[in-house]
Amino acid sequence: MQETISFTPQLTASPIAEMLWLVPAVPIVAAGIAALLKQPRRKLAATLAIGSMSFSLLFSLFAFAHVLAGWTHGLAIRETVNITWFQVGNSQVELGWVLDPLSAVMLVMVTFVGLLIFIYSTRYMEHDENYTRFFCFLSLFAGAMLGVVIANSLLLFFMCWELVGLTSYLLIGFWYYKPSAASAAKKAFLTTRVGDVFFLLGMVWLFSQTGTLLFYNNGAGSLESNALLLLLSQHAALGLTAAGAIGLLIFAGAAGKSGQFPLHVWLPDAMEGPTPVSALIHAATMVAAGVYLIARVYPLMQAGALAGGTTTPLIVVTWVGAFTAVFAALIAVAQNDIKRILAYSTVSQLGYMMAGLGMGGVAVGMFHLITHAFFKALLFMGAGSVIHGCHDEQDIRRMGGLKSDMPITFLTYGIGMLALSGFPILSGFWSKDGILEAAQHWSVAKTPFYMLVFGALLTAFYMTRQVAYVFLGHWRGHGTAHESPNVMTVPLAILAFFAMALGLLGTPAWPWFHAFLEGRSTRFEWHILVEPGLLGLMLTSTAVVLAGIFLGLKIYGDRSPKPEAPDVLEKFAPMPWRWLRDRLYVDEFYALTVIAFYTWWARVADWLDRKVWGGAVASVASVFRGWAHLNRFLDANVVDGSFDKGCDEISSSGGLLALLQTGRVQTYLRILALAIVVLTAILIWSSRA
Amino acid sequence: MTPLASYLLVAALLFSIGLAGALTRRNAILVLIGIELMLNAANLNLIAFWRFGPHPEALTGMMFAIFSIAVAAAEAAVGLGLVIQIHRHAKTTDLDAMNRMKG
Amino acid sequence: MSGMFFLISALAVGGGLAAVLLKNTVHCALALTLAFAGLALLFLQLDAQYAGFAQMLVYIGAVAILVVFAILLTRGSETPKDGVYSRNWFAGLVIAAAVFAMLGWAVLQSTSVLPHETAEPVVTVQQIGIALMGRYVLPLEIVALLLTAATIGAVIVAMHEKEGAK
Amino acid sequence: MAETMDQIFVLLKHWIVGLLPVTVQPIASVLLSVVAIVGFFPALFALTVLLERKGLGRMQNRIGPNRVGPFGLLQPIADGIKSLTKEDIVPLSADATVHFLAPVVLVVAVFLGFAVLPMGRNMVLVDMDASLLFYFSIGASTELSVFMAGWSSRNKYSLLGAMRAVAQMISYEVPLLMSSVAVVMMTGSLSLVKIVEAQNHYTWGLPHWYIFTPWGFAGFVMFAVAATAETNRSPFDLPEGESELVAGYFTEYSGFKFALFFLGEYLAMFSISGLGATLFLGGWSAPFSFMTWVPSWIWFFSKLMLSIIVFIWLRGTLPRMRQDQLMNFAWKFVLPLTLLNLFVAGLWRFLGNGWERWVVCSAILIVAYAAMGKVGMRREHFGPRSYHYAE
Repeated sequence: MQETISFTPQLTASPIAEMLWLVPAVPIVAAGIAALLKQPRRKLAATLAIGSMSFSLLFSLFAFAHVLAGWTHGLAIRETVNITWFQVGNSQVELGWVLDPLSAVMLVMVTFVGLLIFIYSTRYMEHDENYTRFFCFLSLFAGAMLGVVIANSLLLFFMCWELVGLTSYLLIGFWYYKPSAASAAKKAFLTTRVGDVFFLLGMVWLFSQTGTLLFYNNGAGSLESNALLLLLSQHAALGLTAAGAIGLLIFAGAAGKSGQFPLHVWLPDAMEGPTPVSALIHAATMVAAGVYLIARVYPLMQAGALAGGTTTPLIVVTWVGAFTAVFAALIAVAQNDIKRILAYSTVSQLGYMMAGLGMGGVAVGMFHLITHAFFKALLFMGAGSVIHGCHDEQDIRRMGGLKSDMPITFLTYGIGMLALSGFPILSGFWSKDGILEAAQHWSVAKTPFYMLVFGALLTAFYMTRQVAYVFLGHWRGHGTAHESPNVMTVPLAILAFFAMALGLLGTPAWPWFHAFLEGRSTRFEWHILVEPGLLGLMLTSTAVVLAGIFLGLKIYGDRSPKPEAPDVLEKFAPMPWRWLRDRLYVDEFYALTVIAFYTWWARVADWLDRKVWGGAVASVASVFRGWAHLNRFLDANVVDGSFDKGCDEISSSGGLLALLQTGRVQTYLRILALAIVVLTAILIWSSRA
Repeated sequence: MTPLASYLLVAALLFSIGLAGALTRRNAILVLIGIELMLNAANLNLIAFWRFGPHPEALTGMMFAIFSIAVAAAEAAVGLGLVIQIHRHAKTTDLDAMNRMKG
Repeated sequence: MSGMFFLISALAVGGGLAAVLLKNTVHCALALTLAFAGLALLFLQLDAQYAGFAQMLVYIGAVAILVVFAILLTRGSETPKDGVYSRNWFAGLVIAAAVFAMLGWAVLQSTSVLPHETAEPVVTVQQIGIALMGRYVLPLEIVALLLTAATIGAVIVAMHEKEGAK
Repeated sequence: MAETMDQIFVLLKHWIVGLLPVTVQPIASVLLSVVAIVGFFPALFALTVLLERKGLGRMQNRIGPNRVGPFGLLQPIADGIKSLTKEDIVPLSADATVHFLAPVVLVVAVFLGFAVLPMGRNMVLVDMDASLLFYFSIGASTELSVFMAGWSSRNKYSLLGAMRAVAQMISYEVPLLMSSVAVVMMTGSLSLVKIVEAQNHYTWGLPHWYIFTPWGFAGFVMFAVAATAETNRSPFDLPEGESELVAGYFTEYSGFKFALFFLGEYLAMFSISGLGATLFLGGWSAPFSFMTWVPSWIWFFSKLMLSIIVFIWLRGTLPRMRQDQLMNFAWKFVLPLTLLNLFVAGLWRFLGNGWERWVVCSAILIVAYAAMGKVGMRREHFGPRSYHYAE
């Protein structure tokens, strides 16, 4: 294929890289200001958020242009700015940010999609009285995400990562008065935490091994050859190298954030948040963060791989990704909530990205991430517009026939759906093809390839089903649907355009994107398209997609006007349908195992606290009480007044032993004075001796 | 001229008198008075040691005394303010009656 | 000269005793001022003019007045029915006596090693001022801060819950 | 000749002391001065009372006392005899000891104040290093006597009067101190003698009195205000505002004790005027260099009497303030200005000897005065006010 002369690396930081910190800083500052605003200052809050975001977008574009210029001049730009945060003993903790093709691309994507979503939400949220709070959270979230993107130190990465987690919690639970939303927020927070614990472990391990958390630091970074060699020399359990183990731990964190199989449960529930939030979190940013993390630490993941070979972490990544892709796609088939379907499709697409990373390398996964970001944002916002138009109806069985009512939404949504299901020459097609191709050539096993193909079929199917439910057939809801205002449709249109066009950056014929990320030069080579292998693959995937769409239309094309009518497949195969509808009982499984364990453990702890410790304390107290009683008895029997007083003192001092907290100032004073006496005595004696 | 010991004895006496007052009186204000007396006794000690010390020109003891006077003023202000507030709250300044956090 | 000392210390101690023993709270406060005055005189005896006057200014001028005000504001002047001494006055007395014994013993123990009379130090107010502005400027600042804080705190603590009643 | 006239009292004292055996001489000289003070100021007091009564009478279109002796000159003596021979009533419920001690403490304290005032060249009883501090620490104890008087006589008017008086004295003691601290800053000494000497120079025949500097003038004005309040003189005479509480804290006093209080008040007035003269008006130094031949004590006492006359004049002219107005005035106007004045004094010290410091300092003070007048003295502080009764 292309000749692979690697570019000369370029290390010194240019002014634009020096100022890169502004990109996350500005939204965060905007959030800080917005946090101080009073509720009625809606306009100002929105202006702040959008203004800051557009600034970031502008700046990111500059940075991107800078990197691009470098690339055209044959330079692999990787400019890092590192600062020592603090010193621990003789090892110092450093923070820093990096500007390289990866971060540049990601920056542009996040800021662009984010900006569109901001604009969109100005209208979508207009009736919410917590408008200002919403925008405060939004820009804080965006800032944190941008921080994740530019981070050049695993520590900074982790901080921003956690900040993202927090803000996602705040945003998902934005309508905290809805118990479902509140619990969903909690669920998201805790589930991601599970991953983060492993991530933290990996980070600490990495630090203990290499003594630095910087990714790139002119050869001293933890992702650069010396550190990697060091890590490879260390051996952990199970025949893993330290590098492998750390890679796995970090992947656990990534899995938590981007909802890979065991930890995916939070993502569908997160749909309780406002739709723009879903778009932002589940399309562009948060879930992408996990994938981005893997892409960022790819050298670590890949460490020790022979040429063309692969490593344990990558294999794990691949399998988990592939499994998630199919698994989530299956569930998505049987969902009825428009946003839930999208959520599960997101999960499965994330699976695709992971698999792509595992098998094809950074570029493949990242490319799918970017394209997916666009069309998934488009889909979510389209769904939002549908919900908006149907008076906050989310059940697709109560929609239908919106084709005529909201044409723009239908058009854009259709494009998004086609892109997602990988219809030829739309962006999704190319990115997914990249992954499939990589899977085809994967040396370890062929199974992932078939799984992914099956996933593609399912994707096409359930998306068609959804579209058929929502836009085709006749109106089954109440009231009448109406098209959304321009503020919401224009972003849709823009995204739709990118959903179509973006793929052209990464066609096998002209893999500009891959070249850009990996620092190679590239040029048009039409003949690649007609190479038998690739052509065959493309044809198969096209056939699969068409089959999926055809099936969908065949089954759901003419939906009966009754919303309550059972689903066609349900009639066909009730039992598995119910399984799928109940999301394969993962939640229930957790409820039975993990949560049950915790409740049990809590009960045990409570019991310990009550019986054992409480008993001990009670017994001690009773002993003292007995002592006090004894004193009282003595007291009663001694008649002499002054001696009586003395006994009174003894008993009260006995009581003082029992409960030192009399609350009487003078008691304390007395103890103090006694202490003085004793101390002075000791002092004098010691001085005499 | 009087020896240092006598000053120290007077200071000790005043200190214990103040302590006795703080320990035996019911009225919170009188407890405060006792504490003031104790502080003053301490000041007397400081001054005496400054006067009889090897380097009076260094002024250390005197400074200490002056600062402690200033601090004592602050302490008195806050203490009495508290007492007044307590009296407003609990309608008493009797320390024996004041042994609960809630009024 | 020594006679003078005994006179003054008698004044101070007597004042202190009265302040602790008297029944009427206001009398106690007045006796307290007496003790303060005695102490100030003792300071003067020790050639600590500045400290003595400061003592007078702060204690007699400010603290005593404060105490008196507090007494009047808390109606402390009328003696409670169940005696002016707290329940455990006996223990208090014993402990105080113990403290005195201990301190006195300590002093008498160490009479031999105590420094003897030195030449009367000539300390002008100017020197004190210079020291305050020089070596002791940080403590001075801190004390200033403390006083401010204490003033504000006292005002807030003693302020009426509801505004208005000036 | 001028020299002897100037030092006449000193010489007199030395001459008398010289007649005595050497052993008692130190005691004797002290005693002499004390006697002089204790003898002279009550006499002055008598004169002043007469002066006040006459002056007030004139201001109110009356003649004033004119029966006893020529022009009523013997009136004070008559008053004295009357108050001495009057029955001394002590209320039954009163706290006899304290009731008796109060006037004594007051008079003693006030007399002590004179000990440090330099009433002429070499005419100071004790020239100690911290005399100003001494003066104020003594002045502090007068408040206590006032309280004693008010509390001991078991009378709500007395108690209220005492409370008012003490509160007022404490609030105005702060500006009093602050405004004199400026002087101390400039002189670099707490000793009144040094302060006078520092002012006892002349350029172009004019003296270096502190009142002739911006900060000095402002300081003097505020000192005067504070002093008026400190001595409970009109317009700050609420504590004995007869229209509200019969005679304030000495309602229950009669006969000689009352006379003592009366005396104490006037003595306080004298001493504080003397202090003001010493701090700002150059003490015993002559107003013009060519008049230095006039004995220094004459200057001192003339300044003192001048300020007494001003006091009387104020009393005859101004209406009485209201308690809250009084307090607001103290804390929201006078105190901030005095603090600013300290700052200005520092500025003055460091701006060199050019004309700029005049401009700058006066500008700051005038602007501050105007601003404070606008802001601090707004109507809600001084206008009619709704009364909240004790709950």
